[in-house]
Amino acid sequence: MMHFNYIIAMLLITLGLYCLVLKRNLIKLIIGLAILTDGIHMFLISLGYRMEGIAAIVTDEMTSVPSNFAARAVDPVPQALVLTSIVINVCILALALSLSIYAYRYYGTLELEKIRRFKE
Amino acid sequence: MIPHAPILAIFLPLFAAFLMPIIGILSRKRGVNHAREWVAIAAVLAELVIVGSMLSEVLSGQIILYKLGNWDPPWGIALVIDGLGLFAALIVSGISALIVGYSFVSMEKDTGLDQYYTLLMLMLAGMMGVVLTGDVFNLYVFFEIMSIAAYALVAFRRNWQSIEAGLKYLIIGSLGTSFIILGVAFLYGLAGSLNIAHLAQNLPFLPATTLILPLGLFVIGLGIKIAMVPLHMWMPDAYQAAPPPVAALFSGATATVGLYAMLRVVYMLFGAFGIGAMLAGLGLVTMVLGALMALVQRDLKRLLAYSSISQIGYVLAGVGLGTTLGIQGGLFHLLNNAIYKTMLFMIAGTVVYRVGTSNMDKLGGLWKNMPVTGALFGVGALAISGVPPLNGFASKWTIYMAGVEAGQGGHWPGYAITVIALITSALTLAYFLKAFSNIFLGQRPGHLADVKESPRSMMFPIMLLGVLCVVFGILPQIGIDLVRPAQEALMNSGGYISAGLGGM
Amino acid sequence: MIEIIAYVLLGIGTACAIIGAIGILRFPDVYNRIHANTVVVVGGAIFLVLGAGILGGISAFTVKAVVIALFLFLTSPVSSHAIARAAHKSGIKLWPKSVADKLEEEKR
Amino acid sequence: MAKIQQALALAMVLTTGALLILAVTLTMPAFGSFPQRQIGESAEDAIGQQILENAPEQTGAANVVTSVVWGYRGYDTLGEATVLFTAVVGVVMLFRVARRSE
Amino acid sequence: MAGMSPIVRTTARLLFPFTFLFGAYVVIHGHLTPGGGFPGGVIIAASFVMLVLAYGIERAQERVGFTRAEVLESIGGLTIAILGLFGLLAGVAFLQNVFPLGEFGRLFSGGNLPLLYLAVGVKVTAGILLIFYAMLFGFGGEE
Amino acid sequence: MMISIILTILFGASLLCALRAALGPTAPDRVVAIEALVALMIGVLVLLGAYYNASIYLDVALVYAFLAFLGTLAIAKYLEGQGVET
Amino acid sequence: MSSARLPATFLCLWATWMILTTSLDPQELVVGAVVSAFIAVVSYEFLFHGGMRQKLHPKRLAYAMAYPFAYTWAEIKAHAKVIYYILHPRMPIKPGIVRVPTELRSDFGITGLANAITMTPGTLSVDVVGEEPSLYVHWINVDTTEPDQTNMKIARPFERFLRGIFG
Repeated sequence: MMHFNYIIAMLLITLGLYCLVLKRNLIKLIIGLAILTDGIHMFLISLGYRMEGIAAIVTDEMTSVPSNFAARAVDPVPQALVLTSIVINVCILALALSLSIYAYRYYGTLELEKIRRFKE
Repeated sequence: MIPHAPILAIFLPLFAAFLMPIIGILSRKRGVNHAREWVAIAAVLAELVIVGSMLSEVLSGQIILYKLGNWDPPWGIALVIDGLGLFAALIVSGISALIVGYSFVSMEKDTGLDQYYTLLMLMLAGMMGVVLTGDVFNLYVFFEIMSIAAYALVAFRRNWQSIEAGLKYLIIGSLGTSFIILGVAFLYGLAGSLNIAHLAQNLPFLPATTLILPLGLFVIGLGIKIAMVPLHMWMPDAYQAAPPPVAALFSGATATVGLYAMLRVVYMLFGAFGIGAMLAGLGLVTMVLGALMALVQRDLKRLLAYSSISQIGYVLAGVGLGTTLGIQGGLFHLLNNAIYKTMLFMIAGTVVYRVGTSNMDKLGGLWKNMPVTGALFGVGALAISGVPPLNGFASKWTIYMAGVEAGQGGHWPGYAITVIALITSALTLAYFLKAFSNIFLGQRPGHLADVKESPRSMMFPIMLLGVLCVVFGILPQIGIDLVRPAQEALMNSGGYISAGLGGM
Repeated sequence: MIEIIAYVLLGIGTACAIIGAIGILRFPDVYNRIHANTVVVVGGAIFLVLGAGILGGISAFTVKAVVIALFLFLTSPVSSHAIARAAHKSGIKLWPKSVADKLEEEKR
Repeated sequence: MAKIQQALALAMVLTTGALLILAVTLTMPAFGSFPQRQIGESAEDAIGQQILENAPEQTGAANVVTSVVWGYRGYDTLGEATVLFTAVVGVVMLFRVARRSE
Repeated sequence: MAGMSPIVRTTARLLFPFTFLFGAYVVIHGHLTPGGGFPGGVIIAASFVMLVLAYGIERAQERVGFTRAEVLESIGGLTIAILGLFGLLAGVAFLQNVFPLGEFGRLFSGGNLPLLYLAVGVKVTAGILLIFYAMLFGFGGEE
Repeated sequence: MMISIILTILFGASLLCALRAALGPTAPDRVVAIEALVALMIGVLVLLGAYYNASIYLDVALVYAFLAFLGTLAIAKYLEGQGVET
Repeated sequence: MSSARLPATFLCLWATWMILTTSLDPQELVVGAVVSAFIAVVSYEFLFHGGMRQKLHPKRLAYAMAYPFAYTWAEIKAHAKVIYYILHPRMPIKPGIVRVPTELRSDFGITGLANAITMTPGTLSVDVVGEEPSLYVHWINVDTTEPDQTNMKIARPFERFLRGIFG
């Protein structure tokens, strides 16, 4: 049970991969991508958890005892990484959705079978 | 060295990119023509100067460490520039300079040039960032900048081909970058650090089995980016659909950057695991399959794309051998590949610019119209097939020798590499002869009678590259001298670690 | 004293939340489910927020909790209305046992 | 044919998932053991722990995540902003003709 | 673009200044509370999106048009870059903090962090709006 | 103690909502269920804030509420069948 | 009196800022003032329509004070009713959409009424029809479909106050 979070994250990643490999609809593909990266983010952020940890923000009631804060707070580095990664993911999704709007305009469908190149 | 050169090399194109939309809007308002082109050219030339200024220090064996925000390395991000990084940076900045010059005329018929140059600058910034950084996550971020710019540039022309190719590239490519960040996450979980030098110092203490998965993730992710064979599906479409200068940039610079990242990660971080054999095997498969696929193509750009895949196989095979000679040969081939592949794509671009198609069935007899272009194409084709007085021969010969050397050292697969590489060379010659005869010789269709020679400003970068081909072919020692610091840097991970951690 | 009030509010909120959730599950069509949703939001969430807000005494925390409650109070009916209108416009029929549909009749 | 391909793909996905889960359960440090990593350094030397202890004095920000985002790893975040810029330019590029009609 | 029912319109009108303010609050307090430039920028952009949804695109474009958003985005990026350059100008490393740190826990603390977040906020607002506008025009079709 | 009991009950309620979101025959059904889920989650966030005595959780709840509202509006607009046209 | 709208918006926003920051630190106040001024300039025509003077009429304030109590009472009754329907095993509901005419005319008035109707469980405003405004309300237990009667049963508790407040 010690790895519960990690396992869930990996299941999410697998689900995303499943969507990405087996689904034949453009939007579903993009959703799969989103799920995949969400799993990665969850994995990354749970790497920095500390038992009984608190958020890594010094609030008013804690400024008097900063040493206590450092001993209780969770790892801030993965959180920063996840922030960056989320933005990157959003950007990719925006671009992907714009491209699929175009694809829809050309083909009138989002099914990959109808779009020639994806058949290969 | 110019002070702060490492960060300026990344910052300059970034600044130019941020400035570009404003320049576009202003010049439209004022009616100034070509303002963005000149800004882009200025930025790229300054970039070249900055990168060149670091050359002397690195050639003398130093490793430059630049601490961003002045945080000490394992905490903050540091730029670490060793021979390998600078080698890749030189290729990237040189190719980009030529590409920007080439785009001046080649893209003039298109709309949306503001965005085009912005994306070009961003892509350059991303590539420089990947090449110079000393931090795994930072590598990922700049890889993303490069990739997103690439996705957008592939779809630049917005016909159905490029939209589809862009989508395909986007989905497969972002799957690849997802693998990379998953690998980064695993590394962080295992070693608690993101600095490449720090990681390289700590990872050998871990049991080897725990590192197999991160290594696999990195190899798959970066393999998608450099189009290793089981993962190459996106590449021909993307290269075919992209505007010609962009395709040239991809084949020259982006592939180099991907290979750089591969070498950096695999050799620096996981160097202890004898991963070379796997790389060499993948390289062989890539090489042969790429060449075979190229044989049956009817489209010049597609043919060039498959040939790109095949050339990357050479580099992987050479580097995978792991000996001094092999790495030298591989890196030299990387340089040569950047030179002649960019050149060939540029020539394909001029043909498309003048004729309007790159389908080889509809071309023919262009030798009478564009003899200079034809001659240059001949030079490039011969160079890529490894015909003696040209640069392709020099690097391929080094790889063959490395294979033979490894074979004599008791590793029989060394001979196999040599033999297969030789066969692939023959295949390469075959399909380039076919392409040459299809395009420049034979019957000329009637509507091609009044095709003119390529414009001079497009011709200039091609000629420059052609001259480089000949120079490196006749005097291979220059190339080897250029490559040696990179090879030494790659094999000397101890120096990298101590320099990357600030001389600890 | 204030703790007791807080716990009473929390209790009401929890009860409303679970009952509303049951309602969302049980009711037969969209429009009726929105009624249950209102129970969840107004009776459940707002009471929970207010109760939690005064759990540790009146402080800055309470003020912010009141802001959240106010925000929920303002936006929740609007989104309910928007969804109901959209459902009706997109042609989702009422439960067959419904008594009247004046909107449909007068549209004709 | 398509059936076989699909089954193959499914098997690939499942294998990958199983591998990932196996690797995670076997090699990762247990969930919630933050300052401790696999490598033999002491827990106090972990980068996250060091940042937690020093960030408030060094950057002056109460939110330690912020001091990581713009302080220690500010360059990353510059890259992130650039990524957003890239995506926006890409999207604007895609819809450029539609824009011209405005 | 057609709007929605009067109820939605009125509520959107009422909420818009407050959500804008809340976004600004999130941006400015990025170094004290969770949030920061990106979430705050997204909230501000979302308040504009709310206007677009309720009223149609014209009402939002009166405030921030396409070109203005483009310029704002560039300005945001340039501000970050120039703030990074301050470090170089002061003779130290890129992106290094050269401003006084201020009193811990108050608003003016953290040196250049709030300024950077402000720039990111402007940039993200403009960027998300641009993406949204571009996609809307994309749905409208090309003429 | 009380808080953990309340959280358990809320968890049950959110499971019911999730069930409806999964079952829901039409799109508005799902939207409604998810709206209720969001409201419950806001309650949970505020409760957690009270538990940790940290008012920073409330900002998160507010952002969440706003974005959920916006999402509902967008879906409603889409469902009205007019699409998003300029 | 449209010139008063800008300062009024500014004050509203500044008060909100103070509530959000929950501190009276002068730095916060100054930055809050700047930000609220900026937002007020951007968006003042959204918040208030019409003049300010009659908005503060004492009669309206009195109605505004009394409204929450009446509202809460209606809310409690409605909750009890809907909870009864939910928990009843056979669910004795008679849902339907009825038309509810209203005498309110202003935007805010109609919005307030519709929101109040929606917020009381058991009734849900589905649509609003323009001139001579009337709401279409989904009612969980339809007693009558006559417009006068429905107005009596659904809208009357709120309408009186809202007319007092918004006119």
